[in-house]
Amino acid sequence: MSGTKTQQTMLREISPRPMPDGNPYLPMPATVAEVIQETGNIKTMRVVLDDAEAMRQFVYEPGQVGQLSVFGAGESTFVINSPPSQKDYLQFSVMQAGEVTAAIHRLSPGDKVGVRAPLGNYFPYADWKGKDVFFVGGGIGMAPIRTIMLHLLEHKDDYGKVSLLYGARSPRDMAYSYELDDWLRRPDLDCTLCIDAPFEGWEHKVGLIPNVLLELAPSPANCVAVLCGPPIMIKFTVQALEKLGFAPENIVTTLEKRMKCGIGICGRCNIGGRYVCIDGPVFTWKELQALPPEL
Amino acid sequence: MSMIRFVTADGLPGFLAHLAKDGQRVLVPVEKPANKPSVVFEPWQEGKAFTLAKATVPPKEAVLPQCETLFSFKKAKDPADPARVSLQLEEAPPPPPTVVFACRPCDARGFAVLDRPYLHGPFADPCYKARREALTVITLTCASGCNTCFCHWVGGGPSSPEGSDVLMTAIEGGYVLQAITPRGEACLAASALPDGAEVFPRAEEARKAAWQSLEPAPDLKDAPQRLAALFTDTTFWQEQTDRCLSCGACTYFCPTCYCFNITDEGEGLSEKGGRRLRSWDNCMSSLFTREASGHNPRNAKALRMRNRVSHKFATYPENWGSFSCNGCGRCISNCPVCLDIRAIVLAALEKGADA
Amino acid sequence: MRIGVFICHCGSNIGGTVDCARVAELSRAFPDVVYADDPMYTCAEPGQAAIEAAIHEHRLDGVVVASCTPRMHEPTFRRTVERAGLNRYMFEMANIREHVSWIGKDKEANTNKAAELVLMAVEKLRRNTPLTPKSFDITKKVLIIGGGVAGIQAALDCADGGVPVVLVEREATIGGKMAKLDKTFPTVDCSACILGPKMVDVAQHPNITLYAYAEVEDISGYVGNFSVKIRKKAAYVDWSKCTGCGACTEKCPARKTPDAFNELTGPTTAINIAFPQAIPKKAVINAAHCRQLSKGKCGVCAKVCPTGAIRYDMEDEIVTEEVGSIVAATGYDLMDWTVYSEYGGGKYPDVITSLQYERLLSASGPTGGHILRPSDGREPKSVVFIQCVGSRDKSVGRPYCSGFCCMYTAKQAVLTKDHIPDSQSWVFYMDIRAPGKMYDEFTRRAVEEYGTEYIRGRVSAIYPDGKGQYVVMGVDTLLGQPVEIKADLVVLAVGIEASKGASQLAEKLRISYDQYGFFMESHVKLKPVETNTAGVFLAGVCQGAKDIPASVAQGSAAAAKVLALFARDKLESDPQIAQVDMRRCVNCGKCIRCCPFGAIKEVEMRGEGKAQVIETVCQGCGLCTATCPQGAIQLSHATDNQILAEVNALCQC
Amino acid sequence: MPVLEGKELRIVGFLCNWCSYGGADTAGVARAGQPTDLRIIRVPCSGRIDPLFIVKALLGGADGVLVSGCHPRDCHYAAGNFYARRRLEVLKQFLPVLGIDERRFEYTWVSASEGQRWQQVVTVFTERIHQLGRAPRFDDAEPLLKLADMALTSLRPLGTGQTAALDELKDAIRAKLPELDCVIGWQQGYDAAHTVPLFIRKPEDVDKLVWGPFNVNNPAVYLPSFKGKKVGIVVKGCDSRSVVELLQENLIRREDVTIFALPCEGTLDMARVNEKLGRYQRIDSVSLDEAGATIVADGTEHRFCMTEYAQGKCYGCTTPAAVLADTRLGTPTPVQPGTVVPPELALLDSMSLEERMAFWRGQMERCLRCYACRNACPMCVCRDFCISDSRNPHWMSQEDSPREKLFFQTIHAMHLAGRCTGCGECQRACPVGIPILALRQQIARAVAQLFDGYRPGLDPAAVPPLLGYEVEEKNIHERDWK
Repeated sequence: MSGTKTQQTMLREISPRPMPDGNPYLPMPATVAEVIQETGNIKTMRVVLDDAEAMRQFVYEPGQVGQLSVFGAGESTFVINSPPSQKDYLQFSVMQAGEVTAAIHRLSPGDKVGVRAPLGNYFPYADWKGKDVFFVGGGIGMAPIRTIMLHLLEHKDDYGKVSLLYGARSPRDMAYSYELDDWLRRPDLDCTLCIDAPFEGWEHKVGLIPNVLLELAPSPANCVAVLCGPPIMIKFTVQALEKLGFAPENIVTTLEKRMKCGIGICGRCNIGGRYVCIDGPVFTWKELQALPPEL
Repeated sequence: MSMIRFVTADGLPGFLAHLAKDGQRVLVPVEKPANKPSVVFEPWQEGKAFTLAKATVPPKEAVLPQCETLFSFKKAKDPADPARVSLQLEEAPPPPPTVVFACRPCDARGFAVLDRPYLHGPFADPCYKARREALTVITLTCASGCNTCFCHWVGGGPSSPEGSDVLMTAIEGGYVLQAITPRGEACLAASALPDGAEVFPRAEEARKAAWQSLEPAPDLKDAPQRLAALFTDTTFWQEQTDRCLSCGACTYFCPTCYCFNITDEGEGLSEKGGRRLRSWDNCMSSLFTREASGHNPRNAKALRMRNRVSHKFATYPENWGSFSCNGCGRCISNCPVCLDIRAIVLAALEKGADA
Repeated sequence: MRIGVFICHCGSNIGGTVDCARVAELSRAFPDVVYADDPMYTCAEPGQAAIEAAIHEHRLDGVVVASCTPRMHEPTFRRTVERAGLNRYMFEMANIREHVSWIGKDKEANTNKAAELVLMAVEKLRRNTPLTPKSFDITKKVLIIGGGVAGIQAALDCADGGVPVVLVEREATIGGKMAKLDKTFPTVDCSACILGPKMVDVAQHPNITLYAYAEVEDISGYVGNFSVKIRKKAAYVDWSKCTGCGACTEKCPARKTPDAFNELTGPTTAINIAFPQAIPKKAVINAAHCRQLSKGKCGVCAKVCPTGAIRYDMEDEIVTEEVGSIVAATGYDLMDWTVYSEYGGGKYPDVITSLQYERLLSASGPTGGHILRPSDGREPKSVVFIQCVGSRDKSVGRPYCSGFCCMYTAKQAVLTKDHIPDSQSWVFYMDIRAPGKMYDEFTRRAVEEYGTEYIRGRVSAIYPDGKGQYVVMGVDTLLGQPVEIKADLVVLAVGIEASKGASQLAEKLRISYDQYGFFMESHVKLKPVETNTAGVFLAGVCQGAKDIPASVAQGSAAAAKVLALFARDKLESDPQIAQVDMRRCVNCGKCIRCCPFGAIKEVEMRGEGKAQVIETVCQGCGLCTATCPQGAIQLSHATDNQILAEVNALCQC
Repeated sequence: MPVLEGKELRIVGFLCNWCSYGGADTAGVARAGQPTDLRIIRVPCSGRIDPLFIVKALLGGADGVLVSGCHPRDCHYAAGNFYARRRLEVLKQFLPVLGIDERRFEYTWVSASEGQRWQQVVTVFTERIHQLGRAPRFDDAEPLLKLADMALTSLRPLGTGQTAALDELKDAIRAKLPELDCVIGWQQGYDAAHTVPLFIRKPEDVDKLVWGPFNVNNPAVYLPSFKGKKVGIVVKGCDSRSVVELLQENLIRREDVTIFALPCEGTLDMARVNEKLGRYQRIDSVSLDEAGATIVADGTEHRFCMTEYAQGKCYGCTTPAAVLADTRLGTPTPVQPGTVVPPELALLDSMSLEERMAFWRGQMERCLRCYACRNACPMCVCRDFCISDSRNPHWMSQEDSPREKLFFQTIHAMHLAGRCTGCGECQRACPVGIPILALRQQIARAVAQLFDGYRPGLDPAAVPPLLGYEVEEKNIHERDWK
């Protein structure tokens, strides 16, 4: 087994991958343009790259992530949840959990940040052409769904029926609340909202996402289910989808792991031999079934 | 035949002085006096005592320092409008050309293990690359094995050339230096050392003797599959890690462990600026994978050991076609509880054979 | 963050020795500072308005004011930033007046120092988080510990204010020291006549629950919600049946029982009612001297009691009361004067304390109000009063003045002359302290109208002359001459000390006490009634020497504090308290062990023990934060990271 | 910000809000002139001051640190300053072992009314710091490496435990095993000259149990991880002190732990044993006699006399028998009265302050921050939540500077104050042989001196000195500010 020759790597090739100056650790300086308080502990940051040219040239695919730096506090990984057609800014929705996210929450418009993006793979939407797509977003998991959903709706002609089931603990925990009316009204989207427990004035569904999903009972025929949310929601929603007859290869989800380098080296986001930062974050349920059970 | 040179034992300081000229950093093994003496690589200077003993700490730091600045950041405020802050990022200066002198074949193979993810993955690591490209490795072949090392189990050996630019073998009266790579040739060519082709057979004899002194090695080719099969056997991993203390001795003394952490220090407003640091990290620590939410996919030491052993003997080979353990044995000899990775791999093989 | 910095000139107070404009200029370079100015008077209305305007204009989310001490204006500026919509805890101060401009003359050094203090404040503020006080219900009931005149006054005022009162008195009757006094200065009116009605009011007030012959066993909880365990000591008499008729005391054969109420000036019976006006007027058996209880044979009282109230098998009983506030009014005791061997060390029967003398003067005392020498029952013709016995005397560890002895000594001299017109009194004094209303006039009367001889000097020795009199030797320091007086009776104005058990009670109350056991007020001048434990107030001598009017005044003051506290339906807790990061806590219990307030408890969380701060009990001292090895418990607004940031602002070599 | 060159030195003050900060205010109101060097950090109570803030400042370039709180008994929080007094005094006695002049740190009590006293304190302290001059910087020290003298006389005869009742012990364990989840002991390691912890779960595991001078590991380190389970543990005397300490801190429950003890006759200093054995391929034989061990490796015989090769801690050991045990077999050898200054501590004692700083500068260079010291320590109970690698609180960076590494050792030592039983596992575990035990030993010595000879790990019911206080401290005295 010895020998200096590297064997053909099994790591998946990712494109596009523009990196400033070739140093993947060096963030692009950027400025916070807008801060939106989504919920009690979620803020959305709209960030503009300082280099106007870089901003114009910046391309990414829905589902790809970025490392957002607060210099002095560190960086953390978030999905770019604006659709790729949005050229004015990059949008990240950040739930406060640790030190870096706390620092991000302290940012105001005008503050300097850094962005390393795009990183990771993306939703294989090319494979979905001509199919129905059923999105399921739970809590902050709505962020990646938002980008791919908006992207698909921009190219609606290529796809069949597009549906969204968006659930949160309560109406107060629902991010993008200002967009929901639009989503509910859109003729090209079948949008269902749900919350875990009854809430005064709530006119939509009440119940846990997997249960509401079973109630909606989307047909698995020629349909791809895309779900993002906390691990426990993923677990039960996948069970529900399987019950509805969705095949593992037609269930697509995103994984979150603690990440540092974002480029497949630092060694903490692996599941077996796969690295979520470069092989993910998007996986089909079939791919995940082939990996060691270490979520 | 490759370039061969000979140096007498007395001639080594002169050779080091030659290497160190033009500001090249020459890392040599130096013994640190203590009740438990240790050998670490330090820059050589004229007159500095060095040893040819196997180092306690591998020379990994030559390419992957314990802590390095990935880049520094400076913020400047506009005196007219203090709300306006400009940001400047500065990459680390290029590393000095470096020679690692008298590391062992296992150490040198460590560089080869690091090269794969750092240079040949989807992203090349620029900091590593710069250091690696400026590195010359002069390796002292081993005359024998030791109680904790097992290089020949994992594809190496006492005179394995992998990762080395020059192989150096002790013979009576001095050392035979054999260039392995063009960089090694250039290094030897530039030296004033006499040709050693004549004594090279004696070096070959010594190497052969060293090989012959080793105990027979078990066959580890089934290790990747066996370990993968044991992934869900938590009892197995618990039993193997009962005595583990979850410290980082095994990983920090390993020439092939390469995980790291990235943290920021400083605000960037002072003269010193702020720095984004890359520092060694330890997969045996619970913190390594603990998420901000508190969720931790490897919240038990058994799971962390499973990841470490699997990485070395299953998943790294799956990605790169070679074990990432070089059998240097430092994880065993430096472990406060002598946890023995050999025993874990053998137990996995045995358990798999039973099944 | 967007921080605004205001460097106050304070007229020339700061501006005179600090270049404020320069400090503002330097501040603009500090992290997150987006605005800096140097107003002339920041605390004045225009100054505050400027802060509010800047918050709006520059979208500030934190403010640093560098001016005087935060102990002065921190609350002011917190209100200012709150008016502008910020959380009041997003504010820090740098003290550049008391700590800089007023103590240093070097303008360059001062300016540099001021800038560094601002930097430290900025670094701390950057790590502040908005805090919101929590509100909680209160139990509108007050515990008053001690039934002396201060406690009585506090109890009556609270009760009249509509607050239920629990009054706990250690002795069998309320009244305290004042009940033992014959007359009071400077009016020489009868003590019992003015106190008695108040005591009756206590007994009859529907809002007052009196626990006499009881002690506070344990206190837990916090302001608004204290839980108090009270030990009702066994009286061996069922008070619900006892009518106070006194039949038992008449028949009790144990007639040599020491009489504590009479300061041991005469004997009493083992079953006893302290004095005729006692409240409650109930009998108590002194177990040590009761023949039935100590020897098992007698039982006379049980036989004679018309209501069958005697209960030899009675045991102490613990009752629990829930209260929202506590007033400590535990008074004082006399120090042990027998350490003065020059005064006989207690060997001479006719060398007595002033309180004993009060009992001799009192009509309800053992002599029926006639002054008779304890040794032979003779009327004394020459009486020597010695002041400052155990006051202002470092040699016995009593450096403080007991406050009221000068006055009662004058009163006793006056009364002596009233009782025995042909008597002569002498008073040895150090200084006459008579600062109260009509006080100095009163002492003058003692001298001028009653012929009391005042001798400035200390007594060096007292010894019996063998002929029934005592030789009192001293020095008149004004004349510089030795003095020798033959006295029939010597009365010592013995200094006071905190009442027995005061320090133990302080620990139960979690309040501070000084080295003499007197309870510490929150501020010597401005918070003389409050303690550092919220909801606990002080009244009377337990806080320090004071006379009856002052004790009554403080009793009323404490009541006012209680009523003010209870005027609200809910209390807000200070949010600057410790918080546990449950993820980091390993339940080692070190914080629980050292918390001075018992504010941390162990709770179970997902099967693991964890520490939890009781928000309303935590006082925010931060001892737990300094104790927790893993930094799991952090004091809001003085977190490790905040203090480290301040240290790092200074020490980054 | 940098200090005013030539004018000022860097002096940091920590003042409690209620008394001393007010005292400083009072001084200001009275226009009581003071030197300008001091920068005051306001804290609620002197009890809030973690001594590590002071070390952080001193290692970070402070030339002096002054702490002031309410006078004893006057604490706004009733007792905060009583705790502070003990902790700060321990720190004061600890600083010199790092090479820091203890005069650079002072603590005192000033009330809100004592403006004059405050002026006096600041003036005197600032003068003192100016006399001492700029503090030597740790980073500037020239590394110095020195060896401790290991020629020591033991307080008791050292041996190899040849007569120990191992078989009876095994019987006892077998008998008790059905009630226990596991019993922790020792077994042979990768060769006969090394033992490792053994976890007995099945009766056949009992046969693996060994006893003798190779049993260096302290098995108590594993006990907290078994919390809630019934577990047995075989202990040496020193190990039992760790068990007692864990009991005292409520980290294990007495009813959950079954302690098996044999009298210990000493253990080998494996660092020196391995050093003498050198590089070898195989152990041919290990034979033990009463006086020591004979090891034949690759055909070469090596002799290790216990009197010469015991662990440093064994020479001064006074607890060869377990302090607490459920099953106790055999009689320990009697211990002579006396004390042995541990070798590394003795070495530091013999050095000047400058040399000590240089010594640590030299030693810490090779630290890799593997934290074997911490994880091998049975009293390091924070486990996965050590402040050395947290950002909140952010005590340490990930930098690999010797200063940062020494600061970690200071954290460890301070956190062990009044808790360290001196088992020496920290130093034994260190792969690069840094003599870090000396720091813990200095703390232990200070604690013993200050608190009536208190030694941790002897009494499960004792109140650890730093979690208690006396209103009048017998051995801590207020300093004079004249």
